[in-house]
Amino acid sequence: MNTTLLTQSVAAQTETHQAVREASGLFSGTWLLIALPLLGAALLLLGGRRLDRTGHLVGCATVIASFVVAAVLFVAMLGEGSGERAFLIPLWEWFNAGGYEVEISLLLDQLSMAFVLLITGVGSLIHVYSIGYMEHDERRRRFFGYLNLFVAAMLLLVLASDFLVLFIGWEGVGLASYLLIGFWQHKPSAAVAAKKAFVVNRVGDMGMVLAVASMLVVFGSSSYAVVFAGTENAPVGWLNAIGLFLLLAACGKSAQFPLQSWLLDAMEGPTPVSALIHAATMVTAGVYLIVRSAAIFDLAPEARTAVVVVGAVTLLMGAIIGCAKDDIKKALAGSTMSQIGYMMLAAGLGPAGYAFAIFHLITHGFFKANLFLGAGSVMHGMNDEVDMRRFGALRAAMPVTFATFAIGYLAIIGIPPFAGFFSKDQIIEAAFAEGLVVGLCALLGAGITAFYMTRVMLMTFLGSKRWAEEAHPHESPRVMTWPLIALGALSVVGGAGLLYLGGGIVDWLEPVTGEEHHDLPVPLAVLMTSTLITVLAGAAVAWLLYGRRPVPEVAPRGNPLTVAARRDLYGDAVNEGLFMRPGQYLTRSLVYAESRGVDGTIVGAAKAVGGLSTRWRRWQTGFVRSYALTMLAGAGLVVIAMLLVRLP
Amino acid sequence: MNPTSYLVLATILFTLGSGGVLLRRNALVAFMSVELMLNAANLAFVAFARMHGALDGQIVAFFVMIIAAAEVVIGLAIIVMIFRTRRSASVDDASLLKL
Amino acid sequence: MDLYAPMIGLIILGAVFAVFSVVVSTVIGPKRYNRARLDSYECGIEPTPQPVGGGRIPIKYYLTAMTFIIFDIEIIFLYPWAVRFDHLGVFGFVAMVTFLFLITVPFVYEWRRGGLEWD
Amino acid sequence: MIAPSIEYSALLPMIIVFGAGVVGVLVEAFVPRRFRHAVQVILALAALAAAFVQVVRLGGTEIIGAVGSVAIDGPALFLQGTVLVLAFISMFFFAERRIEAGGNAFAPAASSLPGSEEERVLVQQRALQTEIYPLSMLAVGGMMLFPAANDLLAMFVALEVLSLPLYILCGMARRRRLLSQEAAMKYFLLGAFASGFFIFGASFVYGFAGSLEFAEIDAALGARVGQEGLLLAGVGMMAVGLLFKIGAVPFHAWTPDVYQGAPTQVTAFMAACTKLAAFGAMMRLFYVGLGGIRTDWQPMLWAVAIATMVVGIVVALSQTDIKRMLAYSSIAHGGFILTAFVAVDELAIAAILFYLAAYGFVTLGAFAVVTLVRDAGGEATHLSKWAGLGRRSPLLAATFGLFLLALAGIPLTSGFVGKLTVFTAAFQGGAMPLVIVGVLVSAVAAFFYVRVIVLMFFSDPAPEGPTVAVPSVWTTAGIAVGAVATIVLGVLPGPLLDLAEQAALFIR
Repeated sequence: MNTTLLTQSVAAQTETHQAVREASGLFSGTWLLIALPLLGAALLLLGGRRLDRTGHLVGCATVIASFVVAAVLFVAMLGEGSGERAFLIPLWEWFNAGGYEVEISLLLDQLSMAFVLLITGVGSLIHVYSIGYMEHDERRRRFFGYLNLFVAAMLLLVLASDFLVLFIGWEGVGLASYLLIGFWQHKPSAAVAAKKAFVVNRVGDMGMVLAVASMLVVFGSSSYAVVFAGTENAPVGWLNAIGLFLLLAACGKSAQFPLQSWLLDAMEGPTPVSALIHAATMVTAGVYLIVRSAAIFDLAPEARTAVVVVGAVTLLMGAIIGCAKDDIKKALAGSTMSQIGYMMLAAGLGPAGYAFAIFHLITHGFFKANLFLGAGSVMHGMNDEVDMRRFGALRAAMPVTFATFAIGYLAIIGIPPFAGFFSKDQIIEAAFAEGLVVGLCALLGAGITAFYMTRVMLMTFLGSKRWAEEAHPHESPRVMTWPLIALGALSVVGGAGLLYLGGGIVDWLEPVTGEEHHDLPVPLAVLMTSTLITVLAGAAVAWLLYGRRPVPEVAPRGNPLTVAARRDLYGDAVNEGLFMRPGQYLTRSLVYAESRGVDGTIVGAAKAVGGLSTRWRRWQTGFVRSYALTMLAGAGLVVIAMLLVRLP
Repeated sequence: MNPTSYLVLATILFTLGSGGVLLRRNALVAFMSVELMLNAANLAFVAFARMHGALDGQIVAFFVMIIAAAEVVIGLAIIVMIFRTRRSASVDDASLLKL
Repeated sequence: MDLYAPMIGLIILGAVFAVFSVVVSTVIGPKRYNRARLDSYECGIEPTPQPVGGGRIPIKYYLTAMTFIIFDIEIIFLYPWAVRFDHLGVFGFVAMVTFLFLITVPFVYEWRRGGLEWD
Repeated sequence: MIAPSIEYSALLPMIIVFGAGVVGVLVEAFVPRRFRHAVQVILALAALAAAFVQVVRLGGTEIIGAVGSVAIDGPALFLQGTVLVLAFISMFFFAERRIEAGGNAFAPAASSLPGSEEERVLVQQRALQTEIYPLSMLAVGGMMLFPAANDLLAMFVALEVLSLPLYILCGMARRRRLLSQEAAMKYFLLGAFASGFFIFGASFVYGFAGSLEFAEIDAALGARVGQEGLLLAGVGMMAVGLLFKIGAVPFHAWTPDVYQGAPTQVTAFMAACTKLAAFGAMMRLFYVGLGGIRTDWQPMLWAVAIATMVVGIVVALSQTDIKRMLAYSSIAHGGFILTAFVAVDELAIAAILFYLAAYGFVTLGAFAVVTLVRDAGGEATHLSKWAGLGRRSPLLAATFGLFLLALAGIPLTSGFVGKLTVFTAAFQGGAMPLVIVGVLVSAVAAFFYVRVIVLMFFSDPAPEGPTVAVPSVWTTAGIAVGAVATIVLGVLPGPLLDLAEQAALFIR
């Protein structure tokens, strides 16, 4: 470990935050967190068929072991003073080229600790659940291998101490997510969804690359220590640019407007994947990125405003989409977008909101994983049916699933004392402190959330039964219900516990994120009451529409808004209109690609490039003489270019 | 010595050569045109060597001739091989590789 | 610069001409070329049929040409060396012997492979 | 007149390799057919290994030898060593005999007519093509001389010495001989055309400077006023010859056709090593000889770099043949390297050296995998045939996936570190627009690399799909070395980067 990095980091942290110490003792074992699941992935993916029968146990064991390590580290961290909880664990120098040095080292502080616990904790539960869910899948070993790979990459993402190392994790989770969305490869829709997720994420990754490149220009390094220390003296224009690049990256990974379209399709993956990756952890990486980069956003007001706008737009958009979906997983996916919108909104509020963003992120991890696993349990009992119009009255058939789902439901719409109430309420308060419009957006979002979640609840578990006799709904095995119960319990106590226990999460994160108290324009009690009234109103409307009347088994045509929402508010159409030139050019290239029998589905921007590609390709005529002609013309151009430079 | 006229001649030869590569369909003739380009370079080298009063340009001319000879051997081998296979020495007939 | 302006102009002119003629010939020219156009012209009568594997000129002709090139290369370097033999001394002698050896290697190869058998 | 002297010690690596080529020709002449293959393989591998040992021994040497025409310095030795290692692995692929039952991947006699009685007899006799080894030795020698050439003449000679054997090697495929011969002819005609430009341009530069040596050309740059037109036109035409070898747009047209038509083993060798040698030569010419007029050639190379990256990637998108796709990808990678090339500083040299080495291993491995996926007609290179390969042969598909990820520049592969260093160098050299284009293009590129991965893992296998040949230890070892190098250079690139940085100084 070189000392310059340490001194720089010390200089960085003393102004606002805490000093980073080089880890010793227990903390130097932090690398185990990543190594364990990585080992599991290696064993499972390279081990071959020998592990087919025991593979799932290996997968679970490594993640649970990682959770145990995390818990030990957490306790050890509690033993340290409040301002001395950040540790740097150097591993090895990755490379050092031309004065640009990247070291693979881990940063364990309060923020990453919170994430590590969430990832390994919820991850363990979902691994256990998957044992039951994937029992009859012949490729179960590979599934657990991918899941372990994901956990390792996600841990690297949150433990990195350098944006470039974070980028490795960032790409790693993208890869794992891509493999898992397309896991059921026999479904063409799954392959298409996987590819779409990948392409949209590439757009986000480009933001990440540009952000890192800009950091290299401005700070000469991409390590947290140097970058955050240098923000004070950096030009605001650059900081805003970096902030916007980071926001682009976050939008891609966290499915925020305008890169939201992939998340709904991603539901093609197995349900535990939706729960772990597309609800609890990976999609929240964008929020992590923004909170982690607090030092940049604090000094980049325009970028922060953009974060708020993106968050507010997405939270409404996701909620509206959630209202119109009949597919239970897609309804929940819309809800995930919307809830992450809340987190982004909070993160965009600066020091006043960072802690609440993380708070909501964690509680959301609990209850959304709970809801998704519940949905998976329903599907498991209903022969993989996902259309809520074919559900109804499942309460009696699946009591445990119903009970836990109901807890998740109460948590997400924010009924006290469930977890969501505390975290969401904090964000709405902070939003009102920021401005009336933002606050109203957040409040409205809460109402719509109550509406669509009540709708899901009523259509699935209550009302009249709409499934065919041969469906035989049944409760899932214990290996699936126990994780549900655990997550349900966390959804009940998680909110209050995190907020009040031992100073709460706000104090815990304060050394990393800073703190800022806001003054509310209206008394707190008024705000809380109006939030609750909005939520109840939303739920009541849903009950009027879906609880009192029987639900038709075929979706009615609906009004224009419903139609639009069913089509994801035309997210794909907008993307296509923006990115590709409509008209014959496109059609021709598509028809051509299809007729060639090669997987011709090209998404978004690639379509325009594809058209260009087929046209340019025709230059390759196969005739030597025309090649010679291009060469001669090229030679002429080169010579002319050389001569022209001297002319002026 | 003023090399201008030699240079003009060399350039004419070079242009003829490169034009020949483009215009002639017969691989042998196209190949002869390439040799013409090399000879144009030789002429320029010798002319410049005279201008500078040095010998190294003339040595280059020797080497270029040798290399041209080696190129001829390789080129003839390839072209003869193709001719025997296809019964045609047209460069345009050899256009299976494309797109 | 002035000195070379005509030359560069000529290069450009040549390039333009080449491009022009290729483009124009593909645009307006008939596309009916066939093997007859590449065949030798024998006063309007059918060209004498060639044996399969042969050509207008027998392959042997090319082989002889290729063999000749070995000696061609040899003489090009022998001549200046002979002129300056006394000045180059032992170094030049060793170098030339090495060179001659290397030139002989392909010749030996051709001989062993039957390239010199005139059937 | 004093007799010239030759620094035999410093030139020993090249002498060994050229010597092996000459001995190889004699082996062809005198050793009975039965033993030829074994003798040639051993000779080639031994010569490459011995030459590599000599290169290592020479580490740190800085000599301008052979009367000023050859420079042995850091970049030259680095590139010579890399060429030797890559050629060593290529020989593994050349020596593979299990894939084609009873033969290697080359026509038993290149001169025999395809489909003729003669060919049939030779195949029945299980005659082995062994001329490839002396030919490739001569090509390797040329590739070693190319980046070390320190005057215009040596550079031209090296260019031809490396090209001529390659022209022949391209035409020697065992299967699809028409395509192979066509590739040879195209490569030959266009290559000769390009070298015509090179030597004509060299004559102009010589006319301007009055000397062939780079150092004296450099000295003449500022001294002679009023004749820059001659110089610049000459430099432009020399650039054509070099850019042709690199496969830069608009001199790239040969690349896909030749890469597709040539025997895949030769394609691997050529793609990895030629690019390396050509970039080495280009660096020496432009940095040592023409560094003084960099403002004149930089804008031209900017345009070429952008065109190369964009055209390479965009056209690669619609390719349906795996070899052509890799060919276009190699064009685009040439463009990525050019972005650092225009930066002209030590950092850029180190970045280019590293990138070339990293890219060489990936390319070798990727093409070697292509040789294993076969159907009745030989290699099954059409992309649709690769559908579902991941289910039939997971290990092979995963290895190919690794190479594709490296080409796409995904972190923890050598491709990522290479791209990062190259772009960083370009950035610091002030070529920000180039870097932005590069990053955008890389994003698009990832798409088509991943498209192949999707095809392999997420599509249903075609009913009459190809079989995966079980290779002998030769090919297996070669692919394994490629894969290991790809990962090691991605995770622990430090040592090689350090080496490249130490080597990044041209002697003048």
